[in-house]
Amino acid sequence: MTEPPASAPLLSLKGLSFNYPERPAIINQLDFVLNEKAHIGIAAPNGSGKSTLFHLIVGLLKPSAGKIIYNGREISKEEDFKLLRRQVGLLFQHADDQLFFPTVLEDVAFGPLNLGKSKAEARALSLKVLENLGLSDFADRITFKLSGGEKRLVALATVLAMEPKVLLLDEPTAGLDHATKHKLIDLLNSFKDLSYLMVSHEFDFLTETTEHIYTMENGKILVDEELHIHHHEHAHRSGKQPHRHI
Amino acid sequence: MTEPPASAPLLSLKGLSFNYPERPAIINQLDFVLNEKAHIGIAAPNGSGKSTLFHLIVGLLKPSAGKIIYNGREISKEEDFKLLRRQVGLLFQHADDQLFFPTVLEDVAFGPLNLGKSKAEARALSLKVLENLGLSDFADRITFKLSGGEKRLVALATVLAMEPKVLLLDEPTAGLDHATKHKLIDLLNSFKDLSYLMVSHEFDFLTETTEHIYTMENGKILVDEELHIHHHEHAHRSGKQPHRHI
Amino acid sequence: MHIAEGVLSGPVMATGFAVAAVGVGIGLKKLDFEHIAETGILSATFFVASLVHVPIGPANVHLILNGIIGLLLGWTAFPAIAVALLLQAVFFQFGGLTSLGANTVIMALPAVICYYLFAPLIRKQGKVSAVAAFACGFLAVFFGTILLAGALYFSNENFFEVASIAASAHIPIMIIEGFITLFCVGFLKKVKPEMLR
Amino acid sequence: MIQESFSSGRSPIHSLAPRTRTLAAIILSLVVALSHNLIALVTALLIAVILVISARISLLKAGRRLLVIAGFLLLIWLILPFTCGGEILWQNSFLSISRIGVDLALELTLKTCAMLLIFLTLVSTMSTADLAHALHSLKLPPKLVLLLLITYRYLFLMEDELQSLLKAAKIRNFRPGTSLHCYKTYANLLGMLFVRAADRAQRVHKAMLCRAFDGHFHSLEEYHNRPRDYYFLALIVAISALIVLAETQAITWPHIF
Ligand SMILES: Nc1ncnc2c1ncn2[C@@H]1O[C@H](COP(=O)(O)OP(=O)(O)OP(=O)(O)O)[C@@H](O)[C@H]1O
Ligand SMILES: Nc1ncnc2c1ncn2[C@@H]1O[C@H](COP(=O)(O)OP(=O)(O)OP(=O)(O)O)[C@@H](O)[C@H]1O
Ligand SMILES: [Mg+2]
Ligand SMILES: [Mg+2]
Repeated sequence: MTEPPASAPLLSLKGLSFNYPERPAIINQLDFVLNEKAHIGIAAPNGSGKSTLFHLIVGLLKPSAGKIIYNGREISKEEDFKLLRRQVGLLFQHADDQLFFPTVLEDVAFGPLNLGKSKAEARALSLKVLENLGLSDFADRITFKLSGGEKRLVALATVLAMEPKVLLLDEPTAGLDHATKHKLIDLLNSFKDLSYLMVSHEFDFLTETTEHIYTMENGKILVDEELHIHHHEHAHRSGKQPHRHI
Repeated sequence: MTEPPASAPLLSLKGLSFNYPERPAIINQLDFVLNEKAHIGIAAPNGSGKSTLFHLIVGLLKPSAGKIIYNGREISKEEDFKLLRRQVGLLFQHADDQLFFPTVLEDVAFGPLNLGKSKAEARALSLKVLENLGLSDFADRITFKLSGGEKRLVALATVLAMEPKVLLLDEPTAGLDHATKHKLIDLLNSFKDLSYLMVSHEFDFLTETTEHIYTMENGKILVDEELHIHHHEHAHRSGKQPHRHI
Repeated sequence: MHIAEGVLSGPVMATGFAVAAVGVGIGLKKLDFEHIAETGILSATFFVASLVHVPIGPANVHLILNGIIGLLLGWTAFPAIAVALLLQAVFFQFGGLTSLGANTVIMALPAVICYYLFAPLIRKQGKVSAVAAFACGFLAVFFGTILLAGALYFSNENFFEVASIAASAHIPIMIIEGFITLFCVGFLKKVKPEMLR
Repeated sequence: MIQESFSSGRSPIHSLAPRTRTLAAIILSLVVALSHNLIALVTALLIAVILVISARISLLKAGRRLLVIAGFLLLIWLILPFTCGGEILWQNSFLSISRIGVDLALELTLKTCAMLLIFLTLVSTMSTADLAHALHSLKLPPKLVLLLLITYRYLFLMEDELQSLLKAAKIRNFRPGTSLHCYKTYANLLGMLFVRAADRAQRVHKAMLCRAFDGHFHSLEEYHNRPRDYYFLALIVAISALIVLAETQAITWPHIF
């Protein structure tokens, strides 16, 4: 958990505000900076606006005030967001929302095809991404027959096939068992060159995959109140044998 | 986490087996006993058949072999299960799947009405259950618009309104934040007179709410390999202030 | 409410396909990129919902729900229903390729008609809305039944009795669909009124 | 409940390209639908049975699928022979059986069974994803194909949601019956299903935006016909020609009664 080398800000949010129609502000004057190759965790209560924030960043919702600056450039028009979305990949809270094709390969190739890649290129790229995630066998599987954990990994593949620079991960571990969580931890730790910002309710998972863990309150990310690490109890089967933790 | 006083078996499963059509057995010769006022946790990998087991117990799926014995009586016909379901309440893995009336009060009152209670009785009972869960303000809210945590509590209310003796809780904490989890812990700890069997991937939560934690493997509950408790790291905001754990 | 393969005559089949093609064409034209996902998922939902058995006396009937489809989708009901019917043929052998046109029209045309007749009334309050919702569910099945009987009769005049029996068998379904639509619209108005276009 | 029961087999039919199977099904169905002649229809039914066998579908399973139309055929046989008029085959003081009616009922029975089996062997033997791609390559509007793909993808999810809601009602002691309480419960349950579908649709749409989708559907599939596809289509065309010939050569109805 060491500090990464000081690096350039990649994505900055300045004074971002948002409210759903006829509701109070859910994101309120939020400031935040994500540096290159930084890995940040956010743990905050239900309904504090984490998913909303992610949707704002990639332009799926429009802020009522504030700026989104990516790579030194202010992003405001839909055209800018289209470009941003190629570089900032969002893993949705529910994998089923993100996989909308019957077969895995088709789903993964959908993004590259939309980016103008040829069928052959899109296919090759998708197969490579699946291989990197250890999902080579899945190419021709039917999406809806996958288990929850498998769906999550395939959803990640669809995001990675867009070759993003930044990942936004919305509760990637919810409902996953230990083995799948470990796989995810190993994967995330292999993404050294990507920046990511990740929401999770599970501290243990966040400590293994991020350098800082912040929280959200009153529509802001509290950067100065970093979460601390300490000891507590944990139940484990056959506690005497060697094992890993999440 | 002391042993409860030795008490009578309330629910026993004997040699229970089940497979989905054209699939291998997912529950395989499973034996298990739940005593009166016992609180048992199950932590097992995705797909090991936990939800399937719960559905078998309340007769939503039919076992291919084995017996379900409740209160000393073998339950096999649909009529028996109808009676069993009044006493054994199931909290679904996804609260969304359990709520289908526009408002909270209607939803909670649905069960009592089906049990033949009058409208006035059903209403009074539902309001009381909501009050006990600290949800009095929710009676007229639209269920669909509640947050994930609130939905979970309302789903619990719909189950409690049937006045069950046994609760089956399927991952009640998935996706819930700390505050809501604590609320749930306090609630569960107040159900001294109920038995419950609870699935969760979160050991910390299980240790605070159950007396034994078992796991499932190859379609069986492993009662003899109880999970052990030991220490590991945990991240926490303001670690120096007094706080509780999940 | 569908016609089996092999029953329709050439001209009726052709008319069915022509009308269905126009309807699907208009529907697809109105179906912008914003609503593709919604239409697909609602289409899947209707397919699934129509598998629900509702008891009436000693019997069980399948729901049809084309009144609600119309209210939720308008013209897009045509492509949505065409797709759902093709899938029903694939999975259950209900209908098939040559009757697809006529079957689409039998369900989708009443859906669109009821949308124009009742959508404005349903947005009103109180009794008007309730009566309109019931009528929408009832009449969508009623018009569909008329179309079904017509398709049979014009295929072969000897089908007259078969057509009348099929039509009268749908009368209880009309009443059930009326009530289901009434309550369902009530639900939607409370929970997500913006869904009723 | 919803299952693709026949798509996972291995057989000469399964090894054909989806586009070939779809085209063959369209041609054969149309020809059979427009035939009336007994010999033509018996031929068609024979061809259909041969297709079933070569798709290695057990005759028992195929027969079970025929039950879908059993009710309809029963209705036909209970009504048509007694209501059609014309030449009379047999009569007593209450009933008269007409030749036209019997012929018509027989025609419908042969036709419906043949067409169902043809559809079963040629179309239901592919996954719906393949069918969609076949329709795409047959120049159906891309939007319609995309709609089919999405509908198919979410069918199983929505079915799961529906089943869960039905189970949730069941564990709260709901018993279906002929009552307003029952209809209201079903209506609410379906309403909830629609609302959740719309909600999900919103999120799916957003996910599509995130993957640079702009409404233009590009398929990954590329179809290369192999020789066997051409041979099969040629065979189907020949068979169809035979059926048309039987139909138009005025081989008259050999009256069997
Ligand atoms: N489409 C919407 N319309 C109105 N309110 C909404 C909408 N989506 C979310 N909200 C509300 O906005 C608030 C923030 O929602 P959001 O999904 O961003 O929270 P979250 O922090 O991601 O919570 P969770 O931990 O449950 O995922 C919640 O109170 C939610 O009810
Ligand atoms: N309706 C179904 N038809 C066929 N297979 C099913 C069905 N439901 C579940 N399964 C399969 O049965 C297995 C057990 O499912 P179940 O939902 O009981 O697991 P679980 O232990 O609850 O997992 P999780 O932790 O993900 O909730 C899984 O492999 C699942 O894919
Ligand atoms: Mg969220
Ligand atoms: Mg489960």
